[in-house]
Amino acid sequence: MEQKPIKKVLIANRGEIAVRIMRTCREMGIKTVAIFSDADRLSMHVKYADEAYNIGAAPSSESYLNMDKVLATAKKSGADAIHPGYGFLSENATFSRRCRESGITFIGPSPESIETMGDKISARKKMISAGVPVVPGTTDKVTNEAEAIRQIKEIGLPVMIKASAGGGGRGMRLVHKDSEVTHLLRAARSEAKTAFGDDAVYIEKYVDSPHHVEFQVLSDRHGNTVHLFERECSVQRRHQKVVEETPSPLLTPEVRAKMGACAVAAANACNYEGAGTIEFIMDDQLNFYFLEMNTRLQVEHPITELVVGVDLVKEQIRIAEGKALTIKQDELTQNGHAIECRIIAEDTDNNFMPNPGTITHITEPLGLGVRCDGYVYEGYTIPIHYDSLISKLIVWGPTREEAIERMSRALAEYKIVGVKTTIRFLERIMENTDFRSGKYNTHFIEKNLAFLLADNQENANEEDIALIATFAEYLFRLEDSKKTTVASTGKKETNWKRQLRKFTSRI
Amino acid sequence: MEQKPIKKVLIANRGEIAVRIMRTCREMGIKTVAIFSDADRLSMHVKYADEAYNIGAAPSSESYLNMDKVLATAKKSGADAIHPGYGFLSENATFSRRCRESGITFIGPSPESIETMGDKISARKKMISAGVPVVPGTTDKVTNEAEAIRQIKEIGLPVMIKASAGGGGRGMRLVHKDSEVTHLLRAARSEAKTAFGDDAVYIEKYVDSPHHVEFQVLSDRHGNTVHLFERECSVQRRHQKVVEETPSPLLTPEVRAKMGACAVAAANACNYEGAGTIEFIMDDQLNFYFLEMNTRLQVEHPITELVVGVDLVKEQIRIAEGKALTIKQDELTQNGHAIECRIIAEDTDNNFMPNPGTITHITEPLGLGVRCDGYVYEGYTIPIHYDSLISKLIVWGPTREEAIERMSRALAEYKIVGVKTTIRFLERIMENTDFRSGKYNTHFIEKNLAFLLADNQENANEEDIALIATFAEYLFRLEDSKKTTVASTGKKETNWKRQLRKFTSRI
Amino acid sequence: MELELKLNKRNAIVKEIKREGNLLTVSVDDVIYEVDIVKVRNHEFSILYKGKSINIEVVESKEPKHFNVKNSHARYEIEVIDNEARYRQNRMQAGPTQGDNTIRSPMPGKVVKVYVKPGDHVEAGQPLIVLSAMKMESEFKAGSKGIVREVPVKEGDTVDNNQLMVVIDGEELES
Amino acid sequence: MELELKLNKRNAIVKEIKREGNLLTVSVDDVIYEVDIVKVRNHEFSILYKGKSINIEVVESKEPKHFNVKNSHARYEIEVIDNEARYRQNRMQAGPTQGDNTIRSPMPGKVVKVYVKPGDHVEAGQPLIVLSAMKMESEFKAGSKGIVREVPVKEGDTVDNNQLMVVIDGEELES
Repeated sequence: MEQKPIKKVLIANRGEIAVRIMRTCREMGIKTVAIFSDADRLSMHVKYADEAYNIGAAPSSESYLNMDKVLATAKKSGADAIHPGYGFLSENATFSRRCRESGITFIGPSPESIETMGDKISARKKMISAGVPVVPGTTDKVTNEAEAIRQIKEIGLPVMIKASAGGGGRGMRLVHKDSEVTHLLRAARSEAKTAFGDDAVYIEKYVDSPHHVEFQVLSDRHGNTVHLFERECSVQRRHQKVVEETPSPLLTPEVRAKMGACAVAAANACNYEGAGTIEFIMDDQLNFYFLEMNTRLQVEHPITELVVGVDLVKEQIRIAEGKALTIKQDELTQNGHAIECRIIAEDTDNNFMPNPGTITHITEPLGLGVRCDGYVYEGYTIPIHYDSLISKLIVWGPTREEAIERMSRALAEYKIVGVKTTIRFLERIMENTDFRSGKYNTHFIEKNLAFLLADNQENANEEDIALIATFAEYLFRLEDSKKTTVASTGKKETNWKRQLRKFTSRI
Repeated sequence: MEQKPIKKVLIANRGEIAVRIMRTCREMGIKTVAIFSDADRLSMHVKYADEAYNIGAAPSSESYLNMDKVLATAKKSGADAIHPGYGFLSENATFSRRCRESGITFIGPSPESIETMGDKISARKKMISAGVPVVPGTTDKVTNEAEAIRQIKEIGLPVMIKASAGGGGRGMRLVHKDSEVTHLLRAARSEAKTAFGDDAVYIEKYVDSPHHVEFQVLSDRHGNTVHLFERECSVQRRHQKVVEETPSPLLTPEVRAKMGACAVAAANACNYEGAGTIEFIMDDQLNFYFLEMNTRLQVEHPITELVVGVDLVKEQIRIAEGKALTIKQDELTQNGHAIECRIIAEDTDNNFMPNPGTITHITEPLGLGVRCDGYVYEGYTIPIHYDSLISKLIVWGPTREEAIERMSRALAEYKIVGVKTTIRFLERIMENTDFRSGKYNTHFIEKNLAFLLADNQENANEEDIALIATFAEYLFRLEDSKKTTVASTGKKETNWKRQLRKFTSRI
Repeated sequence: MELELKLNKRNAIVKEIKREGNLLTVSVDDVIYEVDIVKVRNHEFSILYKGKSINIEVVESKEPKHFNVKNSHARYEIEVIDNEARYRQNRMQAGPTQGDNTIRSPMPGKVVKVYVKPGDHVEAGQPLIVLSAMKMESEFKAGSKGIVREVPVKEGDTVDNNQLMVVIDGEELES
Repeated sequence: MELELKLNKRNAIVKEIKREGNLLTVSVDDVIYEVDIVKVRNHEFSILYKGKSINIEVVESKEPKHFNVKNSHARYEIEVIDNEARYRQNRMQAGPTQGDNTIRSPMPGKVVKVYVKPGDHVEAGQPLIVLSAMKMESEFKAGSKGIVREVPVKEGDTVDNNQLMVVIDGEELES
């Protein structure tokens, strides 16, 4: 089959993932092209790239999501490939197709694979025929009560009844007990009828205390697929992953092998090419069901890289060039343990409100076993338009316990001033007994919220020391203000000076 | 044998190694005590420690080398162990003995081991009896010509003749050819006689184009010793290591196994306990000879950690606690390739003059496979009193080639403003063909100096762009100065403002 | 110097006793502390107290003379109570504060929806405005019943941190 | 604005043609460039030129109006030639510079040895002073024959970067 070496890649993304992709390109001797919106002229990915082009206004729809502009920029710059990162156009079948039609290599799967796995119904049917377990439930909608009750019996309680036409929780009922079946089924159908004018329902097995476990796969166009083991992603808040780790503290070698085989089968079922992730939902008894496939690089891919020793972006590029995988399944092993914490600009004390703003100081953690994939720098203003992920802190350790200790150490070293972040919240997760014991599911944050939001107060002296520091701050500012008189002020005046002046003018 | 858990460690050191040791202590839940001189109140190790005590004036002799003060501080703080790092008191037998006498665990070898390996003659004799090859030569001094000629024949050319009482190069002759032997021997002896009043000489095999290859060992007090493979340290300038890598591009598996066995034998010969390094000199034919043993942690220990997957400081602490090694020789493997570059505050363009000063900006490289062990931060003033090592940049890659590409990428990301550093010089090493081919010895820097000091000029446009940036700098400053008039100045005025004022007052 | 500082419900008096280089002796209420204190950079203090090495971050918050103070495992909000603050406190105790009926942006963002205009009667809990930042939308509601006096922003506007978005007149007018 | 800049042996004229926000059009000698140029922070510029993303560090050196300029793979020393610099240049061409016989510290350090005192006659190459920094000693020698006029440092002193250590009178006195 044809091989087409990639010499210049346009990265159709921004933030940490754009920088992360460029790092690998630079190491491979591949030139990089950044695109940026009006809000991103000073973003790290613009400075990191070999070339950079403005492609429109701040809102994503006018820039990073604008296929015409992205493709035109690729042409203009002579890029022979586009890496979409995650988010934005990464799972857009049309974009993958348009790249192909323009003669530009899309570093990702074919439009057909994206379409198959992007539609939940078609993906579910594919998986069933490939022998991959899916959450037990009705394949088509159910329109009569007797049939519904029969299906519920077959699936087994607990089940979730969902309005076929539904959404937003209406027409949904969770059934735990036999005695509730008829009553709740009627309630659901009646609510569905009122809300959507249609009382057809779906019935699905309800997975109690669910775990989110996903498998990384790599497939080339020569028919080779390998899996690179699992990532445990059950630490979530509002369906957003917060902490990920590998290996999962839950899996046994037998279940791991079975899931890995399923992941490979899933990728093969849609003729997958590139790096992809099969997400599974798992109950406490380690029964697992296919949830969905992400046909792109994941945010949390670095933990796999550290434990398996493979640069996934490099593999993506090699696969897109048409090369065959050099990795063999039976040569892959999980070496040690890795954890990722997502550092997000949000105010955990104020309902996790996003907190964009200017970074006035940043100290990243360093040392043995610590990897930090970020993109903000001192003086950088995080725009309001995009994701609130500032960076990903990833650690490796020979054992899970050592990885947790290392993560605690690294989080303690991580200092960001200017915007509020999740750093302290993540420190509390590392201190939490449920997390440390490895016994947690997707309800973890909800269940432990009070603990996670609380401070770890040591003693009364500390309060006094905090008071003394504040006293000193006030004292030093006062002294400085007496020494300095600013006659007039210009644009160049530093923030510090301006604050000082505002401050002292109030004294 | 007795086990004594360590709960609080005094680190009798400063700079990057103090911080590196504290990181591991923190991960192990061990409290840390810093000591600092008057010049180091704001040094990173003081801020990083749980406790910190001033122990004297800036010169090392009055602080970091003052055993009385170090021991008194250990007592005062309740530390049960002292980690000496490298340099300072780390290879001081008296200090190891005084720790033992004070009931404080010295995290390092016994005074007896330090003494044995610290004296070159006794170390050489120990090695010979342990079957470890040493540089062939006379064991005792030679006082007559016939005997000298006999010895030279036995050792084989080339040899170095050295005045027994000598030093500073006087009474030294390098002999390459048979025809020179008598003539040069007489010259050396005559010069020795004149200079030192003694014409006795030593004769040693001269190792041409030597390589410096060292082996890491770990020994516990239960009689277990393992080696953790080699480090290639031939990139040196004036006997200072500049770049280290592992595995060595030179060794074959057979030679590696032989050297490893010798390293273990060397450690056992002196009843070693702790982490140590056996340094070998090696010629192009892979003949190797014991050079010396460093009875402490090495600066370049991180490359071993990345390739072998062991935290050497953690092992040191476990050994000092009296625990047995859990590492087995036959389970150890070299996984991938690691390189370390030493970032030093010196002016490579000006005869490598040291360059202390204030760090006005620092950006450390991040991402996959990059480790940075440093201690300076923005606003920190590097004191004039101590070592010029700012940080160590260590990368890991699956192959040597990938590690070199990653190092190039990481060095390009590394920005330090305020003091001159070796970063660009190191970038040039990574670009050098001798280095890239792995064919280099200790003459590497000397041989390639012109290349390493030169810039990599791309095209004429770039010169113009540099001119434009300077023009813009001038323009922006001029505009700012017109907007601002500083009536009086106080201490708090930033450097930037002060420079601006100085600058514009000259316009 | 002497300063009154408020930390949660505690009002503490911090008084300077002696100062020599980095060494500062102060009393906090009745307890005397001798600390070695250095300002490392704008926001960062290094303190040595009885040998312990403590790093403290002191950042002024949006509110004047309020400081967000952090050590390695705890956070404090500390307010400087000087004459101006006391005056403000007294005024606030005297009557309902005007601040209750002022909606300010808690973060930079974009105004995506404005539900009210000047002159509108609003009830407590009634949605007034929706702000979007970093792909998340937040709705702001009226704190109490009143009449909308001012809406100095419109849909599509970008607002800064702490920017005034809606003013509602309750019983008393702003002075 | 127009500026004369000296880069090695080249004296280039840089002239502003147009400026609109970040977009700056200049001529460098006869070549016209349109660049998108932003100052990221004190020392760092981000430039986009024909799509290429170029990061340039511009740091003023010890010498007034001399800049150390770096891109990702090359370094330049660039001097601004304005009237003052021209005047200085002319003076320097007129006679031997006083600077040749002045020893300044190239880095901060500690004076460990002073070999001369005011009034001493020295020969070219004669050691004058030894400075120690970071465990390395550097010896400074007389550039030419003369009489020591001033030694404003003594053994044990700590000196700053570029601090005057020895002044030697040659044929002419410092003006």
